Amino acid sequence: AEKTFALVQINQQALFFNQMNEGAQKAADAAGAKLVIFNANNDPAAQNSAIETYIQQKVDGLAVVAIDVNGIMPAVQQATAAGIPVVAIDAILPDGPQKAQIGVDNATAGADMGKFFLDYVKSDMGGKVKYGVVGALNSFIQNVRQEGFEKTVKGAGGVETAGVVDGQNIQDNALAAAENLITGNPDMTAIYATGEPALMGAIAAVESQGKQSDVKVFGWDLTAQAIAGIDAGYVAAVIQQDPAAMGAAAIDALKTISDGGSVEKTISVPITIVTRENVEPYRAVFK
Amino acid sequence: MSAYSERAAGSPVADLLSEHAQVLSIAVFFLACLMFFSATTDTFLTLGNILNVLRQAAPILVVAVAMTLVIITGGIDLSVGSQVALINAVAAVIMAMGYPWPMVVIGMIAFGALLGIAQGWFVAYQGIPAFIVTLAGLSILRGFALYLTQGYSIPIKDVPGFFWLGRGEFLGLPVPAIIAILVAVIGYVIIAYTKYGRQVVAVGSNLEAARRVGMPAKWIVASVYMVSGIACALAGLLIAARLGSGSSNAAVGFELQVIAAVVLGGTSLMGGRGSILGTVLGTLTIAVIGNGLILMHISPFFTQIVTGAIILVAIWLNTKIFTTNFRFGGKRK
Amino acid sequence: MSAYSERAAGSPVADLLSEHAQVLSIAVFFLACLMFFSATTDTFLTLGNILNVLRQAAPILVVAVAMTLVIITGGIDLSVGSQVALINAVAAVIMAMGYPWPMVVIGMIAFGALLGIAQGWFVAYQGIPAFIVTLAGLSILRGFALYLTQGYSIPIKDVPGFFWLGRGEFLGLPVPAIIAILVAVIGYVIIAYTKYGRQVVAVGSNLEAARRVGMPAKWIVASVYMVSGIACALAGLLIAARLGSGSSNAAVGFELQVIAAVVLGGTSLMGGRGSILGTVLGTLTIAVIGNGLILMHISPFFTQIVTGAIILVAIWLNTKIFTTNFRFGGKRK
Amino acid sequence: MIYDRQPPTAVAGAGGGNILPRQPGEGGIRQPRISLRGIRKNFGSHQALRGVDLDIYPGECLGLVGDNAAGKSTLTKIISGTYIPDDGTISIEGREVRFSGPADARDRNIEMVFQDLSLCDHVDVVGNLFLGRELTRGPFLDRRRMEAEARAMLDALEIRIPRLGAKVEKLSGGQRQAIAIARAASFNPKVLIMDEPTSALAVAEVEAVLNLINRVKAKGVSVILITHRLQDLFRVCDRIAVMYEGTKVAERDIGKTDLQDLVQLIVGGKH
Amino acid sequence: MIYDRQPPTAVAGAGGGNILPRQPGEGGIRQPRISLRGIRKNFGSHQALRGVDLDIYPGECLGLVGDNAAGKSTLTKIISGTYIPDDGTISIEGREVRFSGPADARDRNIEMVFQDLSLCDHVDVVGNLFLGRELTRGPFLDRRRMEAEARAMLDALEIRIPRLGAKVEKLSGGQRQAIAIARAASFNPKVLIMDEPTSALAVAEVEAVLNLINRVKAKGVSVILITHRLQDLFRVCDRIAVMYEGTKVAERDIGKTDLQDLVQLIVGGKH
Ligand SMILES: Nc1ncnc2c1ncn2[C@@H]1O[C@H](COP(=O)(O)OP(=O)(O)OP(=O)(O)O)[C@@H](O)[C@H]1O
Ligand SMILES: Nc1ncnc2c1ncn2[C@@H]1O[C@H](COP(=O)(O)OP(=O)(O)OP(=O)(O)O)[C@@H](O)[C@H]1O
Ligand SMILES: [Mg+2]
Ligand SMILES: [Mg+2]
Repeated sequence: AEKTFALVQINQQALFFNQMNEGAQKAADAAGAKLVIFNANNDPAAQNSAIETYIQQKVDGLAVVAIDVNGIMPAVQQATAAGIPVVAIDAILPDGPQKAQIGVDNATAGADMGKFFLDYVKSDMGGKVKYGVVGALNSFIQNVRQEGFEKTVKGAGGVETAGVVDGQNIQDNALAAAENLITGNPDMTAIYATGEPALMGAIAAVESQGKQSDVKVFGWDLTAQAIAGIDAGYVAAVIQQDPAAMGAAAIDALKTISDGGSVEKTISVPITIVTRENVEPYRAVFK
Repeated sequence: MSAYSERAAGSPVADLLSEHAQVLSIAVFFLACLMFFSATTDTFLTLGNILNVLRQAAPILVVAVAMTLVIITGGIDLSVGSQVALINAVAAVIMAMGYPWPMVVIGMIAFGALLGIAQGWFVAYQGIPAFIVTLAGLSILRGFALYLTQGYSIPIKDVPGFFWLGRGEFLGLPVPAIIAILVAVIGYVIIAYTKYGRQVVAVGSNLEAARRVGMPAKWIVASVYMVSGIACALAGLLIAARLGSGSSNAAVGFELQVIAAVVLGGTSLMGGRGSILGTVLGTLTIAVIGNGLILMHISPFFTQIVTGAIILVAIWLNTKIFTTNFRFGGKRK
Repeated sequence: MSAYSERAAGSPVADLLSEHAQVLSIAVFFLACLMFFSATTDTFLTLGNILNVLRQAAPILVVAVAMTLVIITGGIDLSVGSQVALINAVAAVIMAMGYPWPMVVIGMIAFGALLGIAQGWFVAYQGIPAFIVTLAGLSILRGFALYLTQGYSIPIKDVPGFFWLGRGEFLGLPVPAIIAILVAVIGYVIIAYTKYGRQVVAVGSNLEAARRVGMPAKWIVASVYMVSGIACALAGLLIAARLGSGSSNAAVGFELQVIAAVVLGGTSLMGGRGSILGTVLGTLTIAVIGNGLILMHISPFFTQIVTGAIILVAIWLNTKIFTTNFRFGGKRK
Repeated sequence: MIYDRQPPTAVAGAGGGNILPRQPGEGGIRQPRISLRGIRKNFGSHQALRGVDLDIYPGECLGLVGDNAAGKSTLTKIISGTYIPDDGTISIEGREVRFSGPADARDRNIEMVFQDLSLCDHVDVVGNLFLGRELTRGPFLDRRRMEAEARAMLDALEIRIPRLGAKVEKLSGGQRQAIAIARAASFNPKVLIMDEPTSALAVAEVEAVLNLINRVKAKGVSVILITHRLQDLFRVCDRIAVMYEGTKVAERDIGKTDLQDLVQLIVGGKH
Repeated sequence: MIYDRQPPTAVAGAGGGNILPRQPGEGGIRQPRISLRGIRKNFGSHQALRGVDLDIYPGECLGLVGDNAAGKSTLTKIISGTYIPDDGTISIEGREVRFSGPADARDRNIEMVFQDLSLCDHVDVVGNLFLGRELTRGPFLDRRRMEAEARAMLDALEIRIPRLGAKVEKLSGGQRQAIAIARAASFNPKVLIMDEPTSALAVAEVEAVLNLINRVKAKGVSVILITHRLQDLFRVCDRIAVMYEGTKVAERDIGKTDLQDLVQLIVGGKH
């Protein structure tokens, strides 16, 4: 019979998640399975409720993008106990019965961006930089990205920090926060934005403050604005994940498991640091 | 024509109907939802699913019962989500330190009462609008939770007794559901049968009149926020026990869900009028819609649209049906 | 002792003070904030920063002015954030299709009016509590925005005229700020000097009395939601022009910010009493605090705590100072 | 006077006492300004009105008396369009009308002083006096003119209100009532309904209201006065209707009744 | 009677008319139950009370009259603890007291019928009658007992209220007023203040209230009656105090005044 897989999503306000959904949908279509998606709107308890509901409905496999990585575990255990395989995407779950962990290691990717940043500072900014962070403190994943980055750059020669502001993962809030960060630190020369709304806010803030020539932006998740910023030169680098591939990998893994096969415990989907050099292929995606 | 005749005594049923129109209306709507989802999905009417819905609705129900009291006094508590998150986080932190869970439970309930009474003090004794006090509370308490956890989630490990609170069963019913039902029954009894309940209604109906007849009006107003704090503590513990972790992200948007459940149940935001039964039905309705839409595999892009539309149209139809009916009934007599 | 003497005429200043105590109180607090941040940071009092704050506060201010009308009628509009997001997204989609921006602006304002009047119809003509109608609206409209954009943020390209709305300057002032100030002035004039404003206050003060004197009470109630819709359209356009994109993620949590600004300005959620001047001061106060805390390099973990605490303590002190003062003044006379 | 439009019931229908209406200064039969037939109103299961007929003629004052909860307020609220009757008809000058709300009644110059006053507490004295009738210049309120006229309106009732800019919630019970009376009486009503208008007024103010009633009557206004101060009725009324438990039980010409008689009619001692 | 606690002002202080208080059945000088001295109260810039002295004795009924906005309600609200005076002293049975709120006054058996009634619209009739005095069994309301007693309380006022379970918002003006009166009179007050208690009542009900006043007086209760129906004063009062613009301008023994005299005192025609 046709298999049903469920994808328990965090929210749909960010492109990232929607591309993941699309990738998963495509993979499900290819595998001849049905995919149902639940949007938790950032509420961790709602994710558990949804999983419990899907267990009642006896779906054939669950993919979860956890909001609260510890809090999701009881539901994951329950599903496993009910014989439903679970794979985790993006947010890394603690040890447990989940069959696979798919996605980007955000801490490592943050650190990679940190290294790129240090190189860039040395080569393009004369070795001296003062940077600020536009974060989203209510997002676990983005906190990891921030930490990975900051651990790498902290203490490096010539690097000074202007502090962190909280954009709350909402782009207009991020814009206001980034603007205030810029006015509050006239000598700041770089911004690191930990997610799509934060990056959008940071870019708009640089434009509205007319700081295109003084501030370089580094961040996560491409958008059309980010590509325009790369073209204009003030966006130095953006980490682009491949959410569609993550979604697809998750469904493929579930399909394999439910057919009786087994999969790697960790399935990693590589990231790309997009700069002026390698932006070309992405133009088609973000128009 | 001019005979001195007395009016006929009215039918008590008609009076009962017209006095409880709003509760009836949500009850009818709730039943309609049940029937609809039973018909359209296979899983909805299974025992497992129904227990699930009850377990999921429990924290909202606990807080909604307390919120009913708050709203009856003419107040509002926007900080419930943040209180739940803070309690949830603090409980996890303390349990991670190794304190025994029954102590933590008692401590958290006391902590919730403290949070509530602090806000109640500003509202009742300092005369600051409840909306402002609890909005500030929303911001401050969520901030503390965030600071405490630094944005991470804190696992709770190896306390089966505690987990039982969130996941266990008793007489075949999920423990959180039993707790919630208990809370609802207590709430109902308080409002309908106790002196305290009468005072709460009086304060909400006419604060000055309550004061003039010598009621401790300020204390009563303050106390409902304490009740709300205690309920939040309970809900926070239930969520922590269910998820096995404490996180500052817990219960985001909880306040609107809770208030929606209460208002849907016919409690007036202007104070003085409210019904626990209505609140229970309102809560269950929202929970059932959420559950049913998942079971029906509605595209997540549509869930929000459909949920909102269902609630609006339902209330609208009910208003229509019930008002017309009464006018009709009136006319025929 | 028993001479028939008339009472002395009261001092008009004292009456004025006591009638506007709440606006005065927020004004004092606003000034205190200004002074504090000027003293503690170098950047706060720079022209660039002040223009910044004004530009950031503009969308909130526009909607807060309309929300003041809504709240004066005793209603509430929880859907403003979702309306802003939907307008924002639709505007971007339509502009991406190549329609000229002035047409889009006019079209969006009409669209906003439509969204508002639809909700107003349910509230006024169908008698459904505003809280429920607009909560459903919050969910439905955000859902549509999400569906429309599929989560993408839709870029707006090469319409400098439109961008000018969000980023431009005119006579040295940011255009959004000018628009917001204009809206506030219009709002002030409407409330204080026009027949419509009087009707809005009357409806909020005593709906039944307004109806009895023959006012089109239902239409007035419905109309304020239309005003709110128009304001949301303006705000949505301003945000789109500033960000250069349309996204369903815009203005999340906007409703609470707006309502907080209005209530902080002394408008009563019970209806009948409100002040646009208060709303302006409330909005600016919140914006200034947000700006000032970042300038002071407060850890972002503390921002929420500090913001909430400042607002609460400030309102509290003001209540204390002003009430005592008046009682004092009274006693000495 | 348009005789041909007069419904056949208009003469025969007058209540219990079966007194012909007074016909001041005219030889013919006058047409009632307002004529109610078979008015019924239920609230839930409670029968507030159980079929009431009533005629009010131009230039007369009709006293409406009855025990508490007899249905006086409900009946007059129906005339003013505040309640819609469940059954029965309302005719104005011979034509049957259907009010969909108070605005309709006000358009036909029916004004009412409500027992609960219906003031907007958060609006000032002037604003309440002109509520629903604001004077404007363009879209703007003409405050100056309203204030000047307000002063004149209140002076006619001999009420002292020092600050016309004060919110009415701060006024004394009598001051509030005077405002409600002034509002209803000032805009050239054809029918003026007063539901216990003098209950909170002091002696001089009561006099002023009674004088006012006599003045407007002389101008041809129909007045309905509900009051429990029976002596006042004899100062201004031409006819008195008595209600009991939702019905009209009697009607008396003022010359043919006295206090004793009225009291007995009200409490139901004289069947 | 505790003579030694009596303050020196208690005798000499009585107002304008300088009449000694009546001393029913006793030879000595009686101590006032409540005695006010120099009471002032401002609202913003408005001087509602400008220094009022007043004594109320046990078993007497004091009529308080005056023009609208004279300050009668404000003065009685001060006695019942609802307002705190800006200046002046209140003594109860010779001892100075300071009320911090209405609860203090109620604890001293001072009950008041407010002009605006102060009912809770969303509570039923029984609940309103027992508001703040709920009968309980343990923590629970004793509904049965309250209902039975409520019936008795209302019967004493001859008011017809068919359903005691109805919310009071649905009742007629007179029914509501009767509830407020019943509430204040039923719990053995020592001082009963009635602010225009009969304004909305029909004839029979007014009689019942006047009888009630005479009954409680006979039991030694001090009654303060504010009314604009001056005739009623002569049926129940022993003494009358007249207020004018926030001051007490006269006090009259009931035997030494008449309607004419009172009217002149009220409007200020007799300085
Ligand atoms: N809460 C208040 N705020 C401001 N002013 C008030 C307040 N209460 C009363 N006043 C003013 O005090 C004065 C006296 O009012 P009060 O109600 O005592 O009069 P009263 O003698 O009872 O009149 P009435 O016979 O009309 O009831 C009035 O001018 C009134 O406007
Ligand atoms: N809105 C309402 N809902 C339910 N019942 C009502 C409503 N209005 C009036 N009633 C009932 O209708 C009956 C008549 O009330 P109404 O107010 O007309 O009496 P009334 O003759 O004006 O009495 P009063 O002299 O006390 O003012 C009362 O029994 C009252 O309880
Ligand atoms: Mg009446
Ligand atoms: Mg008074």
